[in-house]
Amino acid sequence: MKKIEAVIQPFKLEEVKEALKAIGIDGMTVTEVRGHGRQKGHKEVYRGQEYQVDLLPKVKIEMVVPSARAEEVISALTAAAKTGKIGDGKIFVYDVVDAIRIRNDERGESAL
Amino acid sequence: MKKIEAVIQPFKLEEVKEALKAIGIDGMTVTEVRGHGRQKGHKEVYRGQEYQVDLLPKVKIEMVVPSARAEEVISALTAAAKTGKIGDGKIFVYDVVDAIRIRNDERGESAL
Amino acid sequence: MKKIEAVIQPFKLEEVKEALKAIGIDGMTVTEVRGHGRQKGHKEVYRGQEYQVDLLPKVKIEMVVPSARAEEVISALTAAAKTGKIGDGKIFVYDVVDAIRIRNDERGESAL
Amino acid sequence: MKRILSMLFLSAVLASQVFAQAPAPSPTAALEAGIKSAQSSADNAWMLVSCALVLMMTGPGLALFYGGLVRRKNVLGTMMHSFVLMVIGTVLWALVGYSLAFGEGSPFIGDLRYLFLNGVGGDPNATYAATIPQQTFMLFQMMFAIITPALISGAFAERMKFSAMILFTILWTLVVYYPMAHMVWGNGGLLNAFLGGKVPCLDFAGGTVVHITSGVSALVCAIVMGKRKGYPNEPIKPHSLVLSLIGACLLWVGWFGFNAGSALSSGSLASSAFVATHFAAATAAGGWMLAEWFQHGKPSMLGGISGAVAGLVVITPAAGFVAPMPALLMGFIGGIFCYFMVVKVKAMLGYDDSLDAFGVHGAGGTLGAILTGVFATKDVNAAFKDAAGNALPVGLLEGNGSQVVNQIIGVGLSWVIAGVATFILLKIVDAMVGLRVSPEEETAGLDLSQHGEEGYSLES
Amino acid sequence: MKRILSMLFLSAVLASQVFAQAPAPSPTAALEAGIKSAQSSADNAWMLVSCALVLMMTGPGLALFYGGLVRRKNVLGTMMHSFVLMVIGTVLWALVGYSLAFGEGSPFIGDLRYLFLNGVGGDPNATYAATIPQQTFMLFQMMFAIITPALISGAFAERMKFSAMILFTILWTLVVYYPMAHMVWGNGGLLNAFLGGKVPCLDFAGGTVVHITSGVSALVCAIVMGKRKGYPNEPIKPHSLVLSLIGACLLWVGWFGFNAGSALSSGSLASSAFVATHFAAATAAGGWMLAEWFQHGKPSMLGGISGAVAGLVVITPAAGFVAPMPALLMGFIGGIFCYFMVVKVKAMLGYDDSLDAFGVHGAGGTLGAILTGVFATKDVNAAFKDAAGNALPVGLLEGNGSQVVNQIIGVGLSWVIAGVATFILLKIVDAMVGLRVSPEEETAGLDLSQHGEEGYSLES
Amino acid sequence: MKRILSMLFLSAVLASQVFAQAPAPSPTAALEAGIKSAQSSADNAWMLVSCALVLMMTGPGLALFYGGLVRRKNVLGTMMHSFVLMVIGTVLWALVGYSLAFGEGSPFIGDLRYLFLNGVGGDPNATYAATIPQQTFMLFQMMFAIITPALISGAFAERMKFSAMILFTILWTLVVYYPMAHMVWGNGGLLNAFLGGKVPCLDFAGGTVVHITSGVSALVCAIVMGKRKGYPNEPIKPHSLVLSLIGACLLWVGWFGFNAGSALSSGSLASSAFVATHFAAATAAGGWMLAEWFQHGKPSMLGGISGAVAGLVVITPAAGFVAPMPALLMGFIGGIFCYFMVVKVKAMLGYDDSLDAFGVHGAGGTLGAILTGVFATKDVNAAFKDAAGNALPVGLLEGNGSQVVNQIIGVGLSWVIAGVATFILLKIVDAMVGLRVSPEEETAGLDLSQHGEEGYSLES
Ligand SMILES: Nc1ncnc2c1ncn2[C@@H]1O[C@H](COP(=O)(O)OP(=O)(O)O)[C@@H](O)[C@H]1O
Ligand SMILES: Nc1ncnc2c1ncn2[C@@H]1O[C@H](COP(=O)(O)OP(=O)(O)O)[C@@H](O)[C@H]1O
Ligand SMILES: Nc1ncnc2c1ncn2[C@@H]1O[C@H](COP(=O)(O)OP(=O)(O)O)[C@@H](O)[C@H]1O
Repeated sequence: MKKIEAVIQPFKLEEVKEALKAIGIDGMTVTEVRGHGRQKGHKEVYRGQEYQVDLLPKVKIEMVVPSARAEEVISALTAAAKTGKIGDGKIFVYDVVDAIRIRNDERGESAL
Repeated sequence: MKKIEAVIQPFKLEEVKEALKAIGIDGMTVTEVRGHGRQKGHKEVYRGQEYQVDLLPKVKIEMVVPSARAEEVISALTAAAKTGKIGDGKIFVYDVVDAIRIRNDERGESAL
Repeated sequence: MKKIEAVIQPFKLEEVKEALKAIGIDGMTVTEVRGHGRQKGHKEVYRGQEYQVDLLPKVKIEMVVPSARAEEVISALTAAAKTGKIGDGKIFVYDVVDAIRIRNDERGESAL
Repeated sequence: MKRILSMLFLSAVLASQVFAQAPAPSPTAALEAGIKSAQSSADNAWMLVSCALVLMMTGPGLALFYGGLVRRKNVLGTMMHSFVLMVIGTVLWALVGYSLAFGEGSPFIGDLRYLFLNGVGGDPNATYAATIPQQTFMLFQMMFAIITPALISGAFAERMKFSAMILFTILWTLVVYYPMAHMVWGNGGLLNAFLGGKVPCLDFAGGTVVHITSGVSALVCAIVMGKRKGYPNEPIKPHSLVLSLIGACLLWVGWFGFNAGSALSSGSLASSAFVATHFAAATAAGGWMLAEWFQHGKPSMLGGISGAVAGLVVITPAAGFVAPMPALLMGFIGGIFCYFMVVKVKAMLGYDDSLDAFGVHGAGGTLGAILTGVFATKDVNAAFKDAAGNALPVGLLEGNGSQVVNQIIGVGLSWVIAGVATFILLKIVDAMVGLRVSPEEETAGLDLSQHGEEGYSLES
Repeated sequence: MKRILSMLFLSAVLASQVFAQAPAPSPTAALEAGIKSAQSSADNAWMLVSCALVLMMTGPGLALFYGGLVRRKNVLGTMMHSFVLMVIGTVLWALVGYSLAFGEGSPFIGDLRYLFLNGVGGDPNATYAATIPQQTFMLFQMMFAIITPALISGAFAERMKFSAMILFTILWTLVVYYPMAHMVWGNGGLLNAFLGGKVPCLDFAGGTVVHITSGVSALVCAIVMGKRKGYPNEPIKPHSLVLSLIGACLLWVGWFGFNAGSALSSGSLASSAFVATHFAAATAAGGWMLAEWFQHGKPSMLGGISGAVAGLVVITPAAGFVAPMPALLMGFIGGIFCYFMVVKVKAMLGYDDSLDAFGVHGAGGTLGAILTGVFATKDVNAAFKDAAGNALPVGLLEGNGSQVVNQIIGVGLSWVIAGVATFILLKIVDAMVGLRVSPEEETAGLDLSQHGEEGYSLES
Repeated sequence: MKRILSMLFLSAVLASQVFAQAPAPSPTAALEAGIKSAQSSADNAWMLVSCALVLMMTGPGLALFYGGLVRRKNVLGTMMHSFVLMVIGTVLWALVGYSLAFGEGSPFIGDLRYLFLNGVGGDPNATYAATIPQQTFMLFQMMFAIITPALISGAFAERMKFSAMILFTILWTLVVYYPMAHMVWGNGGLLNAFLGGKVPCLDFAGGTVVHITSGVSALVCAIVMGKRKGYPNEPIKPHSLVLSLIGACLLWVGWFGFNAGSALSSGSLASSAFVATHFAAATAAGGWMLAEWFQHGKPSMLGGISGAVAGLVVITPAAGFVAPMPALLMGFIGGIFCYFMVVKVKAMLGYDDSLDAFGVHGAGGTLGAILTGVFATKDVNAAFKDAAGNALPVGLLEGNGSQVVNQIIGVGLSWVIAGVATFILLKIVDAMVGLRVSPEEETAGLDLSQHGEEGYSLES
């Protein structure tokens, strides 16, 4: 099994979710994160005091999928999340040793 | 070392924490996440506009433990988090290459 | 590629960010988390009802870096995040199978 | 309305010309009319403001105070309890409530002369308030009928079905509030100290009618409905003390309308009640915080605002009868007493009064009603007079011990009526629609399960 | 000012002594002066409070009500729309607005006699309010001129450029509000029912002037500006119904100043308007929630507060003309009608009126203006008199069908003026600075893009 | 109280009958009594409202304004500073404060005649306010004594020990506020322009007494206590500008009670002060936002509300002395001046006045006090009269240059007293309990370290 971890633009979450459902992936966990990278942040001013905000709101999506489906997921995800502009985000892939469904102790891919 | 990553029902957090303390695991990191899976969400209506909310509040618990203790942790965790209903959540296991305790640069299992 | 995952004290975030920029690491994802470990929490009292709060606010920083640079990042990170007091936090290192830049489908280290 | 005014003005002008020629008596009458109008407008100005202030106590005041004390998932459900009473309490009052409370009638309940506010217009009802339009008096009293049942909601917060809450509230208002209001304030009411009650019980602004009834009913609700899931093992923390602070401050400010407005005029009695109200709130907040400081080493914001509300409750029945210094003292005692009730007694007895509606309103109201009989003084309010019209002693400290007895009778009666009626009504409602939400709904929270919406959506 | 007072006091004393000796007529005059002063102080007390209450409706009231309904990233930008009007509306009013609205002049617009508030001082302007300083009257009317354009902002929330909003607001106030205010309330205004208007249209507190103008303009804004990015596909949820509840409650409380204050005195007419206002708000909130209950099985907090505002809108033109029971009914009808407009009609027509400024203010204002012609009664307000000074029937139910016609004419005129003018002004502003923020700015939110700040920074 | 009223009514009736027969003089006296009562009720209505409004400025107004500007972890600790003063300020005032401020006595401090409010009852104190109960006057002035020290807290927010804050506040109130209040407003006070002060300094509602004293003390606090950890390198952002906006709007609305209430009556002077207050707030908000717009290309919500408060501060001493147009101007100047002080000067000098209590209140109060001497006019307030009772010129523009000198003397004296006393008091308190929390506590936040609670618990 592989874990697909994608950091995307918040306003792309809906589209990505749809795209994943479309290919039958509906197990996912979403986290509000802040990201820093090439995309430059913005300036905020409070009573004359300027703050350069370089951590921008992003959304992290984690899916554990059978290794066989990884590429398919990645391309669906990339397609849906892409705007072509800096800040689109990244996808990282990790190996997963095991998965357990708490409800019924199922293990491995059948637990996904 | 292994990383045990569990996504559970928020209202189970207390019980799970107790269960883990009971077996001597007290290093953990908790994150508020939203999850999507088999469990169907709920409907919200604002001035007649209906929204199907399919990302539900979950809590993610991450623990890095010595490989030897992984199974023990998993079963304690599963036992405490289980309600038997859809939505109980998942546990994922990953390999950890190394661990460092920032305070004193200790490394490896002794850093946990 | 390696993923460096650090859980640090929130008030150290700025310093750590600077330290990482200093060595040319500017791709990172930050998450607000709560942590439990050796550091003992605090007591809160509401109308006489006492709560022992043992999950303390922490910040998690994730960076995927070329394996070659892992050590360098770790030491910079450790140096910046260290106060020497319990609660400084941990760093965990994981293997990364692949990385994709959504914007242009670049893969591997060049995507970081 | 502009024409009306200009005409009023014209007639005034004409009048004044008339006077010039007219014979002696005539002008006097005209002048008296003018004075009466000015006096009425002055008192009405303050009373309309008081009406607005007391409504502000319920919404947003109480809604925020209670809403901040519950968990995030129940904030709307809790605020809704206050808000929906601004609807229900108003409609009931307009249709039958005012009449049942303030119509003549038996010592226990009013008659139906004011059904649908029939005959309640711009002229004063001299029995109750000789200088303001009866509509203003009706409005002011309505605001009390709205907030009282809302206070109870603190006891069953985070677990009661919305439909059950509405049903219970309607019945409670009819069966408990209207009769109590009539007994204490209605013409010929059993406990009315000014309009021929058998047992003259002093209650300036609602220690018995408002706080004891709601507080005691709250206790019964807490016991009958049982504890919230996870209480007291799992942490159930206020989700926003900031909201509660806003609410508490608005309650404090609004209470000036509640108590000083109960003078039903803007003369010096209103000022005196205003002073007593503010002083008690301040010392009670201080008392509660000091108690915490001694017990836990830290005074808290929650303690401060809880104390302030407790002090306002304690002074409510006494506001128009006591001098400033006794008010300071009553507040201080009240703050410490309610702290003790909420923090120690509740823990001992182990019932789950979610937001301490009993510990603050029931306990504080009882204490206040009794202390009123102790500290009331004729220097502030010559409540009782002898045949010759000389002011008689009012409170215990002035030598009128019997007053304390009368106060205790009033308190006892309120306890019994509120307690018994609430128990029966809860059983009825439970039989009809069920009191509690399902465990799943309770876990999900009232906002989603009862109203299909969320209090906050902070995701960016 | 203390000297002034003590002198006033002295003179009073002296006067009284004088009276002792002086001949008959003299004292009378002095007494009348005293009565006039007391009456004026009484009415002024209520009117100053009303001014404060109506300002409170805009800030924080409306700012919170609207601010809570938008997404987190637009909360400041949305509140700013209300706040900046407390600046713009004030300055415009002081310089030219009061004069254009209330100066004598044509049936359509006032003249410049009060330019820079020239001659607007402590003496009453008997034409409009004979018992209060003209400055108070000016203040009170100014608060209306502030909130009206702020109401429109609900329609273009989350997407309008701040510079464009300011420009549009200034022009709209000059071109739509001042003329409408003059026509309905100004001396000699075309629709003024009391000061020689050709078409006597009854509008007690602004059904046409405030709500129809803002509501209809809102509709035009929504259509001209187009939908928000992602609407209606992506979820666009209120980020904090808690803020909206606070705002709605403050609107409710403030509305007592708005409507009862429109009596321009604190007599029984103010009380009557207060009753009508509160009753309609309550039943409208109830009506909206019941509609939801039937349709979705759950009444919501958002529904309750939306209904309350709708009821307040509907009763605004009628507040000083209708009896309590009709007010209850008007509110109920209004709550259900606006629910239908917001939930069904908007969905059908598919325009994006972000916060339903049209569905509530446009629709509710229109309904209220017409129903005023139906339920107005001489028992509450003898608006029309015959030569002999006998009150004539006012509303349809009293047999004066023509009034409904007049109301409809007033409504129609308001619709046309607001609709046409708004459309033209938007085109002008668009040409000058552009109406909408860029897609990137819209995605980032107005707070960052227009004001360079964030509403909340909750990271610990 | 109901009996009282009905009796009052009865007597009125009887009286009127009497008049019918009685000889000339008798009725006149009775009528004058009636007029006096009506006038008093009218003024008292407005003053009671003003008392409520000014308390609302502190809680929730200032608590929210300041609370929103700090970091999440300090929100309760910051709001507590305002809240606890509603306790401390009240108790001190009741025991000794009113007497020290308004008792006769030396030019510098009052005597103890009103100790424990002895003799402060329903009758007016003609020296200060001839038409309202002295209790009302006492209440109104108390609200000022509560908010003034609360304003200082903006300077030491996020780092002061709670115990130290309480100790300092008590001492400061005794040593700085009561004397200053006596000097400017007390009978025989050194600077009292109306009651025999040597240096007649005009301060209508507290430019010197309230704003300069608190603002200058704030500066000293900021310097003595040192910077917050991480300031100015780490970002220290307001955690909720939404709360600050609510607070600022409530301050704005409450300020009508503060300034217009300082007329101590509801006549035309109150209206005039109301106008000046609102106008200055509006143009100052506009001025500050424009300054931002020029400097950063974006006007901000924080700028708008900061400007509004600055304008309210600037107009405070002038409210009852200046005409509307000068008020517009004063506000605009004030908004830009305070922007400059907060944004430029503070940065230059580098002290850490956390919430700019000095930049707004100290700077604004100083500017306002001086401009009062420039724009004050006899047309609004005939402050000075010659023997023949003819109004003399008041401000510089009317040709009374000496007034500016007097204003400057008053300003200077306030600066010195506040500055010196605050420095000494801080040293004393530091020696007794220590001023600052530990670095660990500062990192954890005041909410947890000082009060053992959290502002928000938003985890679902
Ligand atoms: N090396 C990295 N490790 C972890 N997260 C990263 C890394 N690089 C980028 N990110 C995440 O991806 C987001 C987008 O990256 P950025 O460089 O700004 O745009 P792009 O991916 O288009 O080059 C960042 O905000 C950050 O959250
Ligand atoms: N394949 C997956 N990858 C990541 N997270 C998942 C995956 N499947 C489920 N989850 C997480 O587990 C939660 C519970 O899963 P769900 O299917 O709803 O119930 P159950 O685990 O009982 O079948 C989801 O809300 C989601 O957060
Ligand atoms: N085994 C672990 N797995 C995951 N997170 C951990 C683990 N141990 C510690 N942490 C995280 O690191 C934080 C600091 O750890 P703690 O033991 O309190 O201090 P120290 O690292 O100085 O010993 C914890 O709050 C928790 O978030």
